Amino acid sequence: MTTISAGIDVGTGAIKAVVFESRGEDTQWLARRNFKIRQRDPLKLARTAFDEMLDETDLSEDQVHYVATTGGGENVPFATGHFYSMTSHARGAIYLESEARSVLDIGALHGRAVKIDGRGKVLAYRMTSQCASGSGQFLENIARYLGIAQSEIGSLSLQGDDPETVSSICAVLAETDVINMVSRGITAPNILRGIHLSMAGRLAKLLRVVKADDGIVFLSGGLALDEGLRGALNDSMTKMKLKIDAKSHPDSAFSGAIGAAVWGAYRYHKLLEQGVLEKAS
Amino acid sequence: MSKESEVVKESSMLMQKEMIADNYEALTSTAESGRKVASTFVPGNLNELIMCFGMLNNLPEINAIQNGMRKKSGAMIMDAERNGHSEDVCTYVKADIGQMSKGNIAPNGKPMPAPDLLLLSYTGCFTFMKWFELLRHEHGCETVMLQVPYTGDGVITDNMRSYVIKQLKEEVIPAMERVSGVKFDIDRLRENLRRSAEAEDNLVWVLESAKNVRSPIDAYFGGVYYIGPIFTAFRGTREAIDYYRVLRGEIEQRIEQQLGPVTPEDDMEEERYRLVVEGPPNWTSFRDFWKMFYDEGAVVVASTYTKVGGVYDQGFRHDPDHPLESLAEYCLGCYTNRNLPNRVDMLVNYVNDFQADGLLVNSIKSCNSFSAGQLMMMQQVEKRSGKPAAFIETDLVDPRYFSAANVKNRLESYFQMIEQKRSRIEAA
Amino acid sequence: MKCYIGIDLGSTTTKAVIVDEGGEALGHGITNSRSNYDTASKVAKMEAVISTRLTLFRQRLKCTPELKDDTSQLLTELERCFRLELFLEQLEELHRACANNAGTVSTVDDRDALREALEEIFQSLAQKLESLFAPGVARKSNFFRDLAGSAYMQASEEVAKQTGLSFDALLNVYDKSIIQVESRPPSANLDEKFLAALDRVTEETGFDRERVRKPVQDALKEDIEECYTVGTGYGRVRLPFPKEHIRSEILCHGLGAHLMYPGTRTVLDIGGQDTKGIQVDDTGIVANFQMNDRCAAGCGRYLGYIADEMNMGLHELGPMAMKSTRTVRINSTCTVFAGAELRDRLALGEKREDIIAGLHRAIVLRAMSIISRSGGVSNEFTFTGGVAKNEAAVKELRKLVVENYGDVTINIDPDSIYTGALGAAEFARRSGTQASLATGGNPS
Amino acid sequence: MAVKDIIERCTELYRDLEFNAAKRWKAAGSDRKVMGYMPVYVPEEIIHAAGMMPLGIVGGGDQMEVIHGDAYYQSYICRIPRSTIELGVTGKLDFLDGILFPSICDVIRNLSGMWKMMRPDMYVQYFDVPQNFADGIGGEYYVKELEHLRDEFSALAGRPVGDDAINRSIALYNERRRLVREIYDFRSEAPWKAPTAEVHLLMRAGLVIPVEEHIRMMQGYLAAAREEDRPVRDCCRVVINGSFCEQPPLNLIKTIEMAGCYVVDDDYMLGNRWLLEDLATDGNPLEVLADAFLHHSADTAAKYCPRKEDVGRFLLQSVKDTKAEGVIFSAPSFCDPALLERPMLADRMSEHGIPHISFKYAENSGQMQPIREQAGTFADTLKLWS
Ligand SMILES: Nc1ncnc2c1ncn2[C@@H]1O[C@H](COP(=O)(O)OP(=O)(O)O)[C@@H](O)[C@H]1O
Ligand SMILES: Nc1ncnc2c1ncn2[C@@H]1O[C@H](COP(=O)(O)OP(=O)(O)O)[C@@H](O)[C@H]1O
Ligand code: SF4
Ligand code: SF4
Ligand code: SF4
Repeated sequence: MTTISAGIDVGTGAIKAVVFESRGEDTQWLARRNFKIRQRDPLKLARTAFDEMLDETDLSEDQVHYVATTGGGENVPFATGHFYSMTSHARGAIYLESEARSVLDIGALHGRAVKIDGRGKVLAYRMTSQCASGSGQFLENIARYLGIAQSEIGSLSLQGDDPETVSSICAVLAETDVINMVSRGITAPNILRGIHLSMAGRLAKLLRVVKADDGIVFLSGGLALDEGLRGALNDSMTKMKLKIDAKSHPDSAFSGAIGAAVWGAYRYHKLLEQGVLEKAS
Repeated sequence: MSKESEVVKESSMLMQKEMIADNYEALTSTAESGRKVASTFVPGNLNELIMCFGMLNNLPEINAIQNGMRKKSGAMIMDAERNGHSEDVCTYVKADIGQMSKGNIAPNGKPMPAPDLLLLSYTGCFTFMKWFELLRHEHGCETVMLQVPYTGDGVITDNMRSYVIKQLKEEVIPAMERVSGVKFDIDRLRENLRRSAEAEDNLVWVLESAKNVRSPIDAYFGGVYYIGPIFTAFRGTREAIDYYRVLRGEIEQRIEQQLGPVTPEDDMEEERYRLVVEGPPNWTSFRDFWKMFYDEGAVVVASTYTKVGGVYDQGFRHDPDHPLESLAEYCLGCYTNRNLPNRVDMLVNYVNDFQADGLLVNSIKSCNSFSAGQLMMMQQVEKRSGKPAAFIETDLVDPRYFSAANVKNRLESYFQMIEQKRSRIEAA
Repeated sequence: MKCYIGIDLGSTTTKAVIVDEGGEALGHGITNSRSNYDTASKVAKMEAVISTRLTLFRQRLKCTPELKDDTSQLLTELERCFRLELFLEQLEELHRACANNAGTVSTVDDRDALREALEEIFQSLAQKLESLFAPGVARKSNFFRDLAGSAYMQASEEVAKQTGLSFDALLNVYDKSIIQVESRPPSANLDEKFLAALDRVTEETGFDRERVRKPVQDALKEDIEECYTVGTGYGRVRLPFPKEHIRSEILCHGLGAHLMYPGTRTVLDIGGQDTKGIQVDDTGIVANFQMNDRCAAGCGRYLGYIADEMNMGLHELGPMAMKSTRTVRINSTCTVFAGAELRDRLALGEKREDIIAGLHRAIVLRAMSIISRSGGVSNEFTFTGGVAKNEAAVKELRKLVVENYGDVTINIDPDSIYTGALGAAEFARRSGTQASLATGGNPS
Repeated sequence: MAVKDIIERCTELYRDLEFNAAKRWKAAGSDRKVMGYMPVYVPEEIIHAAGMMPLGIVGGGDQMEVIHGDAYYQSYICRIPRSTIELGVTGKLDFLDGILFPSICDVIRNLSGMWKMMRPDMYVQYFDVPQNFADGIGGEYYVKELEHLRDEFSALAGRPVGDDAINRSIALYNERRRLVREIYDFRSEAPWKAPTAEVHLLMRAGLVIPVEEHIRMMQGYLAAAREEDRPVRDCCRVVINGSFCEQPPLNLIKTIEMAGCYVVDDDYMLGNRWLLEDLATDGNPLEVLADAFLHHSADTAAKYCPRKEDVGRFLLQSVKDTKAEGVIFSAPSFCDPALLERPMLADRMSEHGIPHISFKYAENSGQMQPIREQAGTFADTLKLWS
């Protein structure tokens, strides 16, 4: 039978949503949305994303068997159930890259390293702490200050040949550090590369802590597509003697939403079997 | 500067260098010598007792300091953190554990033997207890605990003293006998204690020499070198006696020649500020840190860090006539085993007796034993001495927590503040 | 006339104060800090010179019997028009820079469409800015970056919607250009602009041009001789000054507060990324101080992040918080998480003004801790720094000071943001007059 | 009383930073005295026998705005001492007749000295406990320390505190310990019936009300909670470890349960169940207390473990007894004892194949999102894959 499930990932920076159709192992995308939150109410935005996808797929709400939320989406009123980010990113990673044995989710404010097995089971994980130093948000602010578009960050950073390290552990003070660097004539590529390296160092450390030591590390989240960060990560991992390979996928940003949708479909069947579908949450 | 003093200056330093090198040599050649190694901590370290059993004394704090000064500690700490040790705990512990996992190489480049005995002198610091539990957890060495009760009311009670002595007699000494195969000989201990006391006299003289206005020593940055032998594996040895005799001679000469303290660059030109410092130094940027002082003409005339491994300037001496009692008294009296009112008294007296311009607190992130309460101590000292105080925050061996710009900003502001105050007093 | 200058290069704003030989403040200037420290201090100095000139006009006008009564109106108008002149010039520069940079944007294929869009944006920008400088209009900020920036955002959002061009690309052009414009040193011919502004004033208001022109020209003729400059603030070590011209910001703030209110014993300064608690004695000498370090939680930038998150001007936050009826308790004041916290709370159904009020309280609580650490509050208490402009912060502070330290006099000067620069200027004056004494100069 | 009412009363006590219940108790008799103490354990029996009320102080929680406390503590020191200082500076503890600082870590140890300087007029006692567990060594030392305490309390009370009185108090505290054990057992059997937030509040209430009242309160709760019909949720079973001193905010405890974890054992408010078994009520009471402390007391990171193989034994036992599926190490930020111990305990758990995670908190943590996410992922994993 065909199961329709939706995954909605409510992040701090953006909302990602997908609708999936699955027939056993066979799954296919029906629709997707990625909305920056900016100044809007995330819950309303989630609804908008869901409605737009229903529109696009010509489905009605009750034709969707399971709406799974993830990220900060516990309070989404139309959800059937909720999976926590690392659970869904793990599954999403396996979906997009079956060889992945760990996931690095790099979002607007948090970084998370998750060690997984071939079935997408979470074995160990670690998050960055409460302090937002070296987050996606920080990078975004700096890029704006330097007058660099988000899509240019990566390629510029790769040109950095003499990276300048950011000394402050605080993201706010680091901003001043960066201004200081500009005043000393450090070039944008070197500044960006410095930031990337310091972020990468932190992220690689997370990977080491979860003892991710073989296979592929799948990059998910908004910064997964930043090739500068990817390069810096590979460098940092080599330096830390981590023999793993960082890979991302054009749909990396959606991996949380995908994972939630896949788990949603799975849970739907399980609950059907158990005959408890009514109280699915 | 005269040629002569240059030569003399170097002789105590060379002596010390040689002593340390010899000790590491002995530690790293136990495979050949068959000697046993006891690891223990600087506060409450029972070197005289360890020597009675022909054992070598290995101090993990000192190893961490060495690694800090060689800028190796950062990587070791990260290594330990990766293995699940928290960012929040003492970095000495993590540097030590990191050193182990990196092959446990001594500063002389040779592998350090696993200790035969962990002598857990639980004196003045909670972390000690878990530190050795962690080492035992990873290496499974024999461990013996010596609990030194905290002098919460500022006095050493009979119950405390007899508890320590009892542990020495019934647990520590038997464990040492077992590990070393040597029978305990109290006369040997008395002999060692006699030597300790002799060296201690000269150490106290050296530290007090800073009472001279135009102090011949820096009692913090220089002080950490002066306390080296007596706080580590040399208390109770012949070498320590010789070292302190030579050191005293050198300083007598400096006083005569009206010289200021030795610094890494040159003798200090002018003594502009006299400070008392509370708290351990930072080791990863020790030189840069020191430079911030001598560049501005600031001399530290007294410090509490030079009392962590034993407080001698208040009259205590190791006493060959009461060997175990005096070991107990020694442990109970270490600086961080004293209650806060007592620590404040010491600081106020230092500010007054050494004619200091004020108190500087270097608060160490790692060390709750030192740091918890320092802000209040500072307020009390300010109030009681009438001298201004300043507060900086660094860490022992974690380079991530030494922010040079920050520390410099504060020190500069502090010195300018003292200066301004002074000009005002002069004007009045 | 002999002038002494203090420059406070802060993390968010750069301030300059000019004092005369007697220590009287003649003028002050402010600009946003930027990566080019040299330019930042030049601009701040220029602003201070402008304000000094205005002071001089005031003096002249007061002596011109027929204009005496109109002095303040005239000065307000003159300043307004003068600023407009400056802004239009900068806008022109920005326009040029944007046009140039349009060619370098990699994310847009149709460069011509981009250029066209820019033309449209700048047209509406010029109008908007001119209307912002119309008589009697309150502005969000006086910094070109802020005013042009928010107008540009608005205009480009609309243009993006109409043309289908990417908003991010337009934003990017602006980001690239503003940093170039900001790094250029200010143009030198202030006199010309004053005269042009004067023309505009007389045109718009009907003052007799000839009669006004004379005192203005007289004032412009007065030579402002820069005798000694002292730098302070976060960026002081990078100022192109010799060491003896640099003072710690703690001392400058202490002295500055003392000069403003000689009875001051405790000073609180909340700046962009630091908060300082300072105790001074009866001569303005610092007796004790504390400041935050390593973590910028609860400093001025925090409000900046919140304002950005809400798409509001900094000066609008205070009034919004004042509307609160119930304070929400906020425990984390990490600046970077501020936005997330705000969103979290909104999602929980709390009201905006209540949350904002809670955020203000959180900042002030942190400041109270720092003061407490420096030795508490003694009478009199002076609050300085950019955040002192925020009424909600001031209200919370007053409340907490009274609750914790009883009835003390609380001083807040509208110009308190210049406290550090004022202290620096006084240091400059002391050094300068001493130096001239030493070299046999005549200090009168 | 219904569960709701009891919990409401507990919540009120929990929020009351003025300690009105203790003040009321004190006001009811002119010779009544209140003796404050810091976590984790003090021999309350001796205090009680001296006619005093022991008052447990666990900081200011997330309700208190700390203004002066930060003037006493650097940012890298845990929260509880600074909010306790705040309580002191703002006069909220002025009604105490004395305060005990038990040996648990250097922070509380040093706080004893700070208190001495801050309140030279108050009875302030640092209370050291043995880390040597031999009767003839640590035991002897401890009995003498207890004697010292008893003599001091006698002096304070103005009358000798006799063995009989202490024995009577021991009997009363035996009753309390029995009830505490019963509540924990009840929760472990039916965690949906006794949410951890409730159990926590109930245990916390015991710190600030007379023991007799606490006993009645717990009896009432047990009776009412057994009757209560609450839905069973799809949750996994976890043991919490590391929270024996500074307590997490109530929201954090709720967050853990909401994220899908039933807490079936924890070390919150460990003082209430420090001594594990009933104590003899007919012996030399100080020796009985010492014996219980040395040989039958709960385990925390603040204790020395003489044998390597015994590290973590207590926690393992608890996991086994409560049939827990995993362990959450949840420690206060900057808490030396808990954080230094954690790697050893974590290794033990791994050796026995017990899944575990860890995070840190502060008593005033505001952001629950990271906690929710970590506990939630843990629960997801246990649920999806078991
Ligand atoms: N192409 C890109 N290159 C670099 N960074 C990007 C890109 N796209 C998005 N980002 C960054 O990703 C972050 C959002 O990531 P996301 O995983 O959606 O975060 P969250 O889940 O926390 O909302 C933003 O900070 C944004 O700056
Ligand atoms: N008009 C205003 N209303 C409210 N707050 C303001 C206003 N102007 C500036 N601020 C606050 O003041 C801060 C800058 O203060 P300032 O003392 O100039 O800092 P710094 O010296 O570090 O540059 C800003 O971050 C902002 O929060
Ligand atoms: S250091 Fe910076 S990023 Fe970290 S908590 Fe403080 S303000 Fe936030
Ligand atoms: S906590 Fe302090 S005393 Fe203890 S080991 Fe660390 S540095 Fe030494
Ligand atoms: S929380 Fe931990 S470090 Fe803090 S006082 Fe309690 S036991 Fe000590």
